[in-house]
Amino acid sequence: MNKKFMAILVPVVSVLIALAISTIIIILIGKNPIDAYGALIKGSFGSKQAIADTVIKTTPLILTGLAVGFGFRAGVFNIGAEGQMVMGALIAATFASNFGFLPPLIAIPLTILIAMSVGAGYAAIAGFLKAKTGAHEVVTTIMLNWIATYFASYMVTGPLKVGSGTPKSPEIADSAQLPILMKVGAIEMSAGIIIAIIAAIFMYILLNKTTTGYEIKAVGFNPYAAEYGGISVSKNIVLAMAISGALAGLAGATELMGVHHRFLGELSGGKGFDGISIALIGQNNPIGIIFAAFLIGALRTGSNEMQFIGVPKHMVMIIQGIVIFLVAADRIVRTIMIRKRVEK
Amino acid sequence: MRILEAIFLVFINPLFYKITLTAATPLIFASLGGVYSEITGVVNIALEGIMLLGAFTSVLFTWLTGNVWIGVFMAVISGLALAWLHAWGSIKWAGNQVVLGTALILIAQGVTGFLMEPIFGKPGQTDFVGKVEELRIPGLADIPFIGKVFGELSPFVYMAFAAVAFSWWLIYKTRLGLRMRSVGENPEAADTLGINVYGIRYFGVLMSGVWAGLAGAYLSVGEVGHFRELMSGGRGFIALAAMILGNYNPVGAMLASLLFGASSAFANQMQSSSLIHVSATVKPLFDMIPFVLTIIVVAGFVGKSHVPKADGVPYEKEA
Amino acid sequence: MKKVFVVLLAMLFVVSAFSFKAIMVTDTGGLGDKSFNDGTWAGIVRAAKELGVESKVIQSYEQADYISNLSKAAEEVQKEPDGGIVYAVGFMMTDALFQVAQQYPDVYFAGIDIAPPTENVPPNVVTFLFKEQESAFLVGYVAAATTRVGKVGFIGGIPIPPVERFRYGFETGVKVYNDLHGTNVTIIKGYTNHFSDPKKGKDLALSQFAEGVDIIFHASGACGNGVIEAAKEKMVSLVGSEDLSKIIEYAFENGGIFAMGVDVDQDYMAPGVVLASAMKGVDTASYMGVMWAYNGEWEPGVHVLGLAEDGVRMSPMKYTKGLVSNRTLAELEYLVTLIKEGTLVIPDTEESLNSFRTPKIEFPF
Amino acid sequence: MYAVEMVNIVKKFPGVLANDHVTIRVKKGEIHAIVGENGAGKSTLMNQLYGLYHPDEGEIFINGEKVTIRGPKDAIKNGIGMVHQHFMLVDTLTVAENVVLGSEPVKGLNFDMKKARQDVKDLSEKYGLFVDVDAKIEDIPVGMQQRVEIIKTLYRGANIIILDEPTAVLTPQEVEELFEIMRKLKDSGKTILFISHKLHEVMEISDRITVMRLGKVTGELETSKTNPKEIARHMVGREVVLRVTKEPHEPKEVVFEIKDLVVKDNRGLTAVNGISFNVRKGEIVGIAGVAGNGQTELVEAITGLRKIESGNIYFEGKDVTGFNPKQLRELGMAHIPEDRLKHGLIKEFEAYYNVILGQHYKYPFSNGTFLYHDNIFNYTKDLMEEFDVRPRKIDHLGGNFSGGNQQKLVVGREIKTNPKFLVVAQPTRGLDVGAIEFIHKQILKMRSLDAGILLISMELEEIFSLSDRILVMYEGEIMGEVKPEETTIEEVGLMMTGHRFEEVRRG
Repeated sequence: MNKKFMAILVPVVSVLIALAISTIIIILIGKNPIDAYGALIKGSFGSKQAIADTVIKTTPLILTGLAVGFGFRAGVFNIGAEGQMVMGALIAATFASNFGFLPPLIAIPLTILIAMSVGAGYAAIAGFLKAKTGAHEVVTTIMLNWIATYFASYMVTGPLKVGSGTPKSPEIADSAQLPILMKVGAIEMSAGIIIAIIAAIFMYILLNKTTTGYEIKAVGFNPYAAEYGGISVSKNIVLAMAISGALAGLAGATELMGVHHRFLGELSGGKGFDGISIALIGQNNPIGIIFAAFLIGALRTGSNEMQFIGVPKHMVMIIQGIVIFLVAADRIVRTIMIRKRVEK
Repeated sequence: MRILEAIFLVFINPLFYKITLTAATPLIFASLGGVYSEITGVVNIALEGIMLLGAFTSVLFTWLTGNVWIGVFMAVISGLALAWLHAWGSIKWAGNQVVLGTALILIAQGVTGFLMEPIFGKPGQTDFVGKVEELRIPGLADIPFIGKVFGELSPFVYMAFAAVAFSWWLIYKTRLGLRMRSVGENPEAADTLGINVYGIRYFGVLMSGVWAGLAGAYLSVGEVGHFRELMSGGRGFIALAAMILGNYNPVGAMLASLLFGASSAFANQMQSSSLIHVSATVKPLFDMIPFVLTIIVVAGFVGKSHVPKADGVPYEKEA
Repeated sequence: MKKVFVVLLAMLFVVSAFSFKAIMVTDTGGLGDKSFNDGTWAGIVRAAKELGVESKVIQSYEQADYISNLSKAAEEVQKEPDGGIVYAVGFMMTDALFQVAQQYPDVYFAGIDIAPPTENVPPNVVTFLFKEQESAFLVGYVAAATTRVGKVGFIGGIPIPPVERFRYGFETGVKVYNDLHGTNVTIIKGYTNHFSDPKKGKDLALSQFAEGVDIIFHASGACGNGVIEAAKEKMVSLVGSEDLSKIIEYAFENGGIFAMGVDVDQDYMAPGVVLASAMKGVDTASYMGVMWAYNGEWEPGVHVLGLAEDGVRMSPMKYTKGLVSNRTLAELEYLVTLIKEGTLVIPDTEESLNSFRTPKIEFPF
Repeated sequence: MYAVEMVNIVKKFPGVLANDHVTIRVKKGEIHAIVGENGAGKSTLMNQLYGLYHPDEGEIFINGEKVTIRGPKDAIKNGIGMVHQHFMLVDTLTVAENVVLGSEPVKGLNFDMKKARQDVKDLSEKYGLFVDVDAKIEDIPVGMQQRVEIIKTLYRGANIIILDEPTAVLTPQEVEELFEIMRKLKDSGKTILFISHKLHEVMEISDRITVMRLGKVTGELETSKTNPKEIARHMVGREVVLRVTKEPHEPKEVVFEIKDLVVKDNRGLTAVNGISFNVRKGEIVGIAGVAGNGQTELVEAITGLRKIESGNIYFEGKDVTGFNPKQLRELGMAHIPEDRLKHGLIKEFEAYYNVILGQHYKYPFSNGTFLYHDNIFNYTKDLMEEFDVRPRKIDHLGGNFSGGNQQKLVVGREIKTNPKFLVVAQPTRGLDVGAIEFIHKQILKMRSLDAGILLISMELEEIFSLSDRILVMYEGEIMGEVKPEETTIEEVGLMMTGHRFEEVRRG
């Protein structure tokens, strides 16, 4: 069967299998699966509001997916997108609350730039340690995640805290907020999605059309051959981590500038980890990542509607887990499909 | 100077050592699980999920039967079940092991959260269901200092150290251990000698389920006697780090876990010190100590560890 | 089978007969926190049952869900001919609540633990805040009166406002006791940085016990279960038995190791070991909100519930009352009156805590 | 009575018919050679005998009895042992552990290390196979690793021993030792299957020969009744020139020089110990030596891949010590690496990305930021044409080419940069005769274009037929310099085992 066709088919069939399994679970808890999936679809695409919501959820997932996927292409496993996202958004929020004097044309790019640089720098720590001392990036990025979480928690309950309510940073200046594309009720869909798509295109061009991408891929595939070819392995590991971190930082920026407009205690909500599965469902391909993020985003959005008919929020985690499992062990799906074909 | 005094007081306090032990125990179990899986060549980042499921099942069965040890046993069984899924996906179907691991974490989080309401009738957390009694060793408790540390400890702590000793023996002194190590380094070579590569890898992964399941049981019925959603709190990932830091060796993993336990006990103790006066909002920063310390150790003192050569690479026969 | 069907049909009919809905949106902590989410839900369910209306809950997965879930709930309520009420639970939802409420002026909104960010609250919104400091003041006073070592501990989750208000109250309670009785009870404070890791709470509690405290008050969600467990472990080890009467007997003679609970009456979690709990009547508030909305007795604005409003209180100390002297109990009762009267104001910010001076209090006995 | 009979074996791989009704009969107690070019299907056949692959058709008889070999376990049970071309050893385990792995002695629950060591010692003494039982595999030389492999088969009681290209990594003296061992094994009644493509070795050691070509048996010969020419004809299907002819060519000025070079290996031990030599334009300097005597480290140091401890490197008189690979390439150095899959090629890259490695940042392949894909594609097409790379698909992945074509890609890439100085390491390892011929011609062409060439090879024949001067390396030092026409294989062989030129000449 056609390779590209399979690459698309496997995730689709995986989703179908996952839905089949969750159907059984839904029946077991005494709910009607048709109602449940009806709610799921209604909740994710059923109205303008639902669509806006899905897009809002998809945006940061595309970016963390790109971040992790980019790392994979370069042979580094960036589990730290979570921390990079938090740090990027946190520092950007600190600056952007004072950007009132700047016009949007400057304030927006500047805020994005800060978040991306901070994300890049934070990731580069792990890249640098890997390149210089061989410290495993999985270990260092996990540690950096915790450090970021605690640091952020400290910042919003301490130095940055405003008001007596939620631990939160001051609101960023209006001029640093992303323009709103669509407003349905209280739901504001910002231009973040455009940024995310631009980032995907950027990643595609970087990886496929530039010498930097060439070098990063070479290092990822075969560091020995890369070094032999005059490509600095340590420089490219740091660079790859930094770019990956910049994308994660950008995810923080879109959340900050397009959704919350300030830094809140638990801003990332595990999106950095979601990035891992999204990158892999999307086969580390920028286009694939957009679709994978959209899939997860829609599932998440729809799951809230599912709660109305009594299916708990955990259902969507189970569905997501099964989908990822099947995409990872894609041969299960392939084998099932080949058997089906043979039977026919 | 006050800080130095406070640090000094921490180190001469026997309870600091006791807390170190109890904080390290789940990490020892879980990192041991990592060792078993990874020396046979299967990356297992699902430890976090296995722990969580183990914590859940042990509480569930303790609640159902009233016997904590049945709970602990069932935690092991549930650990085996989840680990089997990992083995099945990564060994039989040659799936991407890291992704399978993240999938299983999600599934474990989803399933435990999902089942709370139908089983216990309320979401989020259970009531106290019972706990493994602490072990009192007569006489030991009377010895100064030592008695304060070891006089009264959860049997899990001793089990953890026994597990390390057992694992060291198994991995370095038995035929099975030799085969495990060979399969993780060069599965093809092992295969040509008639060793069942898949079988050994299944064993390694399943054992990681046993240990991580115990780690989970310790967290719930071993320590606090109830289950709370997401109560594993990222310890599976820390255990992963401890395993790498400990160079994929049971003893090394134990030492790394102890280092981690000590630094978090230290962080707690410093937070609680009456000698240090800081405002309440600064206190969260103390919790960064273990993580910063780990990075320094990983980068500065350990550097490259010997990763089993075939770790993470599915083994596939060519024909 | 047929019968069941008929009953089901009847239920369906009954449900649809009342076209009023109460929908609650949780924060990411979700149900099962034994705190504001659970409390709110309990109150809503109670009210819904009494009124025979439908109640629903949406649990939020992440922060970005707040606005959309509240909107969803509002849309759902809007469909009902008789309307309904949407609950936003937890201070994290502050911004989301006010954004959404503006969009749906014909839907009632209620916020729990939410302080309005601006002065003017829209007419369709009520929010409930609690004077956590008042109940914490009482447990602090009890702690200071009960400690035998002159050292007590406080363990918070993440230093968010409700947690901090508990701490202010606790510290004030100890301070007032010291000033009135010339004692010098000190407080060790720590945070778990978490609300859902009981083991972490236990470790931190053990650290505080290692520093020599004998009573710890926690305001740390599920981490607190670990705090209580740590105290229980220590106490049982001292007493040599889990038996309540033995614990009380021992404690009466020698003192012991105690924990103090939060939000709900946690005394039952380790009878004899949990000295008292600083309770917060979230359920009362949510019950009230539904009733107002249903009966059209809506009172928009902020409602701060303290001792006087029965919004907070100290647990009745079902198991441990015998450990506190009658005099102390009498003092507490008197202090409660002073607080209710407004004569004694418990600080609710760091600044007011620092500038707090114990007023002259003459016990009438 | 045949020890092994494989009758009408058919083995298909996706797109390849690896064994096409192959029949082979091996007598008990003989040394039976299986010869053929790379890709002829020799290893595939033997892997089926050892149970690593399963035949699609055909039958196997051991000592006259029909057997089904489902896996190595069955093979071992049937008394078959195999020494693979790529050693199947676990680097981190000791020699003794490697030998007993899979059939370990136990004492109670414990693995009986003591008995394992003793057993291995006994076997090693019995057959004259010297090994250090307690050394880790990663610390011992290749020759010893091979002996470990042979002991492994003996430990399992093998009567039929398959040796897959065993001499590829050995010195002439070691080859002699191996042959000695093989004769000893034969004398003790073992049957040996010996895979090789080196005809003089086959002539020397075997009793009978089966020749294979393109998956089929093309000849069954008695060694005593045949000659290398006949075997070669069966192998290649045409007459072959066994040696390339080298035109005389006058070398010019020195292009490359090293002085007192000291380099350490990965474990921090000195691998290159104070070597000095130079290479002139239009000259091929060959470095002979047994694998693991510092050649790898020397090449890596010269090409900028490894840190230099002390000493200097000069390129056209300029001190280039400590330059990185990129800087050296800029000066006009090219490098055909010894391990094409590790250094030379990126398996996951398409052919067109592989052929620009090292120049990817330069015009015409890019402007430093963006790649010019049209230029890259055209260049690749030309290169594939010029160097006869098959299949001629520029978007074929590097890993999907056959070994010979991979090497052609690498050689083509390096030669097309028009280097002034070319480092060539093991250029023909694992290639078939046709490819070897082609690559040798290319190297000689570079020489005629006045490039200086440093050739490192373990194949003495290659060194002799290509080099203008030969340096012999042993334990990180140069044992001596000779001219190919003024020396013999034996002389060089002696130097390869640690005898200095002066000693050798003194006799």
